[in-house]
Amino acid sequence: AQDKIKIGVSIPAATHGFMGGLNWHAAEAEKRLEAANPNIDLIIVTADGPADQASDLEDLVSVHQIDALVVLPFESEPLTEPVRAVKQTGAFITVVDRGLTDPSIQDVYVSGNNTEMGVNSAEYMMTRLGDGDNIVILRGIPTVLDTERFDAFMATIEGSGINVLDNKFANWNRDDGFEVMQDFLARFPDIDGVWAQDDDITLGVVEAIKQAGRESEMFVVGGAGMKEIIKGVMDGDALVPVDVLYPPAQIATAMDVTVNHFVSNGPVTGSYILGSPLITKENAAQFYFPDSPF
Amino acid sequence: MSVSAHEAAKPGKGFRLDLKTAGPLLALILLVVLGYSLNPAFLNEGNVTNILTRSAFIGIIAVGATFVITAGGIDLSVGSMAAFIAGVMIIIMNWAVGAMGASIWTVLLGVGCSLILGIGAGFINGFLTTKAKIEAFIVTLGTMGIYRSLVTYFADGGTLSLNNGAREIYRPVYYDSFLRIPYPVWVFITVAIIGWVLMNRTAFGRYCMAIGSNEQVARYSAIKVDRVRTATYILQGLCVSLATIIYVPRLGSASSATGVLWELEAIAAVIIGGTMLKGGFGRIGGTVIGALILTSIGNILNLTEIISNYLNGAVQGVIIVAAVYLQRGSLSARRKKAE
Amino acid sequence: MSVSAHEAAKPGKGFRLDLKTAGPLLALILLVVLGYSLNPAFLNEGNVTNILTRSAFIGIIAVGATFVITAGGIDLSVGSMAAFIAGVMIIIMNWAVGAMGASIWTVLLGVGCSLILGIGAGFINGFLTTKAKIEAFIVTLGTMGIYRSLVTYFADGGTLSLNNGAREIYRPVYYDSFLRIPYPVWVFITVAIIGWVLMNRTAFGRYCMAIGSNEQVARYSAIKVDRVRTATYILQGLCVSLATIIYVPRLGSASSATGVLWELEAIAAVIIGGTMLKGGFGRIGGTVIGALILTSIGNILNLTEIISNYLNGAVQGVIIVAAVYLQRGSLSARRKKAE
Amino acid sequence: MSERADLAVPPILSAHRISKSFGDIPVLFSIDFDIRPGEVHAIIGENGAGKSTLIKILSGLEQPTSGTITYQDKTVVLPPNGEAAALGIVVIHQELLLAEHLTVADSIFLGRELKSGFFLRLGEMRDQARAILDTLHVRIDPEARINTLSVADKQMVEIAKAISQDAKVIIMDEPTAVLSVAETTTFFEQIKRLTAQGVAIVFISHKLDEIMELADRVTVLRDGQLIATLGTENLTPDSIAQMMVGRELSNLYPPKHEPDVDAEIMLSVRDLAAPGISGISFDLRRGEILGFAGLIGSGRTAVAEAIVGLTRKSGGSITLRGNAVEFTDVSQSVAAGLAYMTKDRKGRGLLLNVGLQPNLTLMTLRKHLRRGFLDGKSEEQALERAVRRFDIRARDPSVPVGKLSGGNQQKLMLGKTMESEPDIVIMDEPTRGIDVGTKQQIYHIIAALAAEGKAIIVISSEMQEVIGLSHKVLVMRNGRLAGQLEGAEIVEAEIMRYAAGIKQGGNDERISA
Ligand SMILES: Nc1ncnc2c1ncn2[C@@H]1O[C@H](COP(=O)(O)OP(=O)(O)OP(=O)(O)O)[C@@H](O)[C@H]1O
Ligand SMILES: Nc1ncnc2c1ncn2[C@@H]1O[C@H](COP(=O)(O)OP(=O)(O)OP(=O)(O)O)[C@@H](O)[C@H]1O
Ligand SMILES: [Mg+2]
Ligand SMILES: [Mg+2]
Repeated sequence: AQDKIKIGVSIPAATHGFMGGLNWHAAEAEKRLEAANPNIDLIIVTADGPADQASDLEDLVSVHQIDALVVLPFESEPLTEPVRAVKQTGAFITVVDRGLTDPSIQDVYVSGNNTEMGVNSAEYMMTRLGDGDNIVILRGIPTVLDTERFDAFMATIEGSGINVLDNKFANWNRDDGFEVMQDFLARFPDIDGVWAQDDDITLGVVEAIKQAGRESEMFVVGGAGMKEIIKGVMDGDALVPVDVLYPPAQIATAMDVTVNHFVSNGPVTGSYILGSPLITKENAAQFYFPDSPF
Repeated sequence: MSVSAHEAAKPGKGFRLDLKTAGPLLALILLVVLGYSLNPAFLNEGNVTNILTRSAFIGIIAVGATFVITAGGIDLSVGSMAAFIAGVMIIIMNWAVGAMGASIWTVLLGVGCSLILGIGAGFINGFLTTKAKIEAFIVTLGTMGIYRSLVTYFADGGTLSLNNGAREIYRPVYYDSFLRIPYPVWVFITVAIIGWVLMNRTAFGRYCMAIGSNEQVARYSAIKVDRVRTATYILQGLCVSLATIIYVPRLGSASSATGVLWELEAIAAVIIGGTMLKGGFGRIGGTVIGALILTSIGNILNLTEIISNYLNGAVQGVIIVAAVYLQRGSLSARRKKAE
Repeated sequence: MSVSAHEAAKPGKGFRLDLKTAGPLLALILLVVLGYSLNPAFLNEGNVTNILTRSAFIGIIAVGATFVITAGGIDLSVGSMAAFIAGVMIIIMNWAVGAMGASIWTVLLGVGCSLILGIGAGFINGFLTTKAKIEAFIVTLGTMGIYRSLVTYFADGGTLSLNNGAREIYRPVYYDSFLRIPYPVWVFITVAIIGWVLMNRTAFGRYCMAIGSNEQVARYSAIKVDRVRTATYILQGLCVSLATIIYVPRLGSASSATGVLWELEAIAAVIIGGTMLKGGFGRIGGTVIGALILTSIGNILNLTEIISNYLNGAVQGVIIVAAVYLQRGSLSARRKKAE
Repeated sequence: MSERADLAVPPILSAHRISKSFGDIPVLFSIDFDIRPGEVHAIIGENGAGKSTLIKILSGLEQPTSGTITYQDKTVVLPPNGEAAALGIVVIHQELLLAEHLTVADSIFLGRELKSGFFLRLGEMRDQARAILDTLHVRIDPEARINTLSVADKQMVEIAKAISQDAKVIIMDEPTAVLSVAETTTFFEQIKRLTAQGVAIVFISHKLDEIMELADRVTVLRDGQLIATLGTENLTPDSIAQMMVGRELSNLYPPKHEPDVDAEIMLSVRDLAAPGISGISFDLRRGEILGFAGLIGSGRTAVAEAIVGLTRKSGGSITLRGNAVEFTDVSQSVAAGLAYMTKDRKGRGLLLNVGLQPNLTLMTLRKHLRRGFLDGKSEEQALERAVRRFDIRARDPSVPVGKLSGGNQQKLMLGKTMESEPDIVIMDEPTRGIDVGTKQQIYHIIAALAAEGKAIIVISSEMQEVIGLSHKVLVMRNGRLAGQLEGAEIVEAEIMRYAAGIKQGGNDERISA
């Protein structure tokens, strides 16, 4: 076992839908890659917060003596130094999704793009709505990536005349999405669109709208690419006509690339931006993974 | 010596006791006034129904928690227990649909399993606390982690979703009403009434208070302390199960995010309602009001824009502390006047 | 009449007490054996150092919590208090760097502010509990929400990061060692020793136990109950502040995710260590071991791949319950034998 | 008492026209009281007369509603919360006031720890504690935790705490209520040593012989009124009792009706062994009152607790009316008609924070169920009955039991035990802290119960009580039966001999020293 190449994978724990999907893809990729490459050992560790993740990185180095690290940082800034410390042991570093403050640490960057996600969502809104139309926004948990999405969205609709009635946190959680939307519906008689930013929230929002019987008044734009939502988009659901991809499978891409660094001859560096394309009825089929839990 | 020196009961005594229960009510009323003044939509029938329905979850669980806390225990596992029960219910119902198609029996099977799981989970907590003599805090911290993990594991990190056919049949349990009051609220009302009767009109309630107030005295008074204590945890499990039964038809899913922090909310509802964390003293009525207060705070924050979103938690904290201060304060002021 | 029929002090008394402190230690030793058997790297110097350094945060906070709990209180706000103090420290240090450049003084200013904030936050908790007579659970639930919100607000929903210049100066506080033992571990050792002395060798410790055991007795013994109780919260605040001072150089940032659930871990460490949640009886030594146990569990889970990541929480829960059962169990077995 | 304090000495502490009300309920009416250095001044009165309230006022724990207090020739407002101890006024509380988790030494020095700088001088406190306990002839480990001590030992710790302080006035509220003769004797030696040093002692007791032995003056309270303050030389126990109760008290103990020799054996214990006791065998017949005597810690309580299933017995057998029984829970023994009344009313007997009614019916709630629900009316009736039968006096019946006078708490506990209508009752210190008048009533109740055909065990440290009530007396020593006395043998000297180990003998057991 000593001569195996060890690759540490450090990701946040599966506390909500998107991270759950990410965890699933990581576990699937581990199985697949370890089966295909007997000399590779992937070690997945999950963290409940930035400090916890920093501890995980220490353990990967001190206990497992990893040769490479795939990391999806909980937060960019606090994890920059701990990842740098791993780098200093000579490990190959692949950063996923949330970039470090010092990009020179990473050998490879695989990313969704929070800003693009906000922009694409806003641009779709602008195709459907115009001056004087009202929307409400349900945000995630107050963290960096939520703020990035939100700021990009707001910057994009700036000047379009679309009126943002209010935004509230729904914690990337169906129940909170349901309750916040109920309250928005009680509060605002005229809502034309909802940006729910995340598919878990979207599911709660949809139930609240159905409960109020106001399906025909508005539409909802979510995000991530949950299979139920994509199925709906494929089937032409009017209430949730599109989705914006934020693929949990990006972790698998990152693991693939990192393993490639060890098994292929060619150099592996640079950035792999997966982007956040708009999923519509037309292209939905290519994003549909019925076996994924997400 | 035959004359007994009894004097007449103090006047105003009953009144004072009433005030003690009235404390949380007062806080709730002030909150309602605040809500209405911030946004008159607060008192729309729809919004009021929403608040009531939402408080049903926490409220039902908190009724159970009132017994546990009154008997001197604590249960931190309720939130993850709810997630776990919801998850298993969904798995079983989905399996049943696969095996024999969706019907009312599928739902009844799910409900039955939920009740068994709730009672079982409560029993485990009770058993570990009373027989293995491990502190309730540790036991339920442990089971909290275990249930949360299990549901994550069953859901493969994702979400367990109820089969659509079963969902259609089950859906009305959450969304439909009787006499314009949604079913969850009926369940809440029923649980609260039964809880109140249990606490105040049966030997069991009296035993809970006795055990929470002095376990030794209870033991010397021929009370089966371990059995009563275990029963409080089972009751808690049953309440969690009931809450889950009305929760699942709402979104038809369960995940690792289901029921997070419900334990804290439930305990907070209990204590806002005037029950003492140290045990010995339980108020079901107060608990119900406590649950309404907590839900209303969240609702009010969603109905107004004047507060930065980031500060929601702070406002919540301030209101909770203020609400409790208010009832204690108004109380001691009255008491002083009475003396 | 001069003969008194008292029996001699029961033999084995002192021994039994020793065992009581030995309980958590036994659990820790078993955990170490488990860790080593899963992966011999567990006992590498580097890994041991990591565990010790990590337990410093929770350990230092838990030492403070031991006093609060011993005196019959509870503090749920420590985690968000840590996040808040870290946030404000960073803001102030960044401002200081802007105003007068990065120097050792910047860091000292931050440290000073941290201490003041910790003491102040502790005082607020203490004041609200003792003077406003609001239950500690509610007060600290409230301040928990408030601090967490404030740090989110200050960070505008993102992360507050320490200026790089200041960070370079401050960094060694976490990363450097003295006699091969990292500074945070030294701080932890110092806090633990001071805590132990305070608890066992000063009147203050006695007062905490007396208050937690029977407030009226304490009052009738001319102990200033409110003052002592407030002091325990201040001590807790101070401990949080110390933990924050060694935390900030680790990641150089603070956000709404900082210190989440530390309160639960701290209380768990205290109770695993043998202190009673109801108060009256505190063991600093046990608390230190409790913190080490908790940190080791997390580390052990990273040592092996045999358990699905989804089940981490379950394994954690099982180990905590088992560890506590073990110490209680081994204890009562011995006791039986002694009789 | 040989030397009487000099009456010419001015009082060190005096109260003038003290009145006290709790809420609108008056408890004391214009009381005058004083105490001189070197004097023992006894306060006597029925339960609830206001004795404890008066001494709380004298020690600053309560403030008077009106009236003044003069201490060392100055009119003072005594500081609250036991801070008066620093001024030299120390109290031994009627209700044991000790923190259960502290050690004996910690408790003795609580609030006035010996320190050098910040640090406690633990060794010194321990040694001093041991020395004080030694002067009281009690062997309690200074490092033992309070919750491991028996009630009597706790009382001795309270006493040790009080006499170890550099006090000018020591106020003792029923310090001997749970002590047996031996402890009382050594305790009185200490009181005499203290008075010789000029310490003023205020002494409350319901044991009139103690008053006669110890006191220089006696103040009598009745229903919160001052009846008289008299020198002891002018008094007899009978006259004191008469002043207290307001009527003539004759024959404290009812006549004994020996049970038939062939009366049914209700309870039979053979070779019982449990923590702290072994080799206990005895029979209890229908209509019999069996006394258990012995020194503190001799194991009488342990026997009772093992019989009713509060502690696991490790050997022996218990037979109830011919049926072997094995109780693991009090509910089982209560259901079988066997009830035990604890001597620890505060820690094990009563819920102090609730009212009379829930306490009274706690053990027998099943009797008050109607269709499964509690029947408040039936509970009220039970309370009314118990109040009448045991003369429980609560000026405010809704007051938490913890605020009742000590004696009335005891009566309530008696009522609670009898609520279960047991065939066999074990009463542990049944008249602890009860005034003579009520004591007489209770003795008559016990005798009447026996005459009715109940079987009764009385565990008591009050020798006279055991002698006056019992048909048969078992004396315990070191966890074993030391001797058995019947009929005319039941005299104080004989009991003492067994209890102290001077004379030995048991049923079939020989005591190994
Ligand atoms: N804090 C209080 N609140 C209300 N009533 C009280 C309080 N303390 C005492 N009482 C009442 O005052 C009366 C006198 O009580 P006190 O304890 O002084 O009696 P006592 O003479 O010491 O009786 P005993 O011999 O039984 O100890 C009782 O009726 C008691 O219920
Ligand atoms: N060796 C022991 N181990 C454990 N518990 C004990 C032991 N000895 C006594 N006890 C418990 O201590 C308490 C005091 O009991 P004990 O029988 O020694 O007192 P007692 O003789 O009744 O004294 P008193 O004269 O005060 O009534 C009881 O609860 C008893 O069960
Ligand atoms: Mg692997
Ligand atoms: Mg009294």
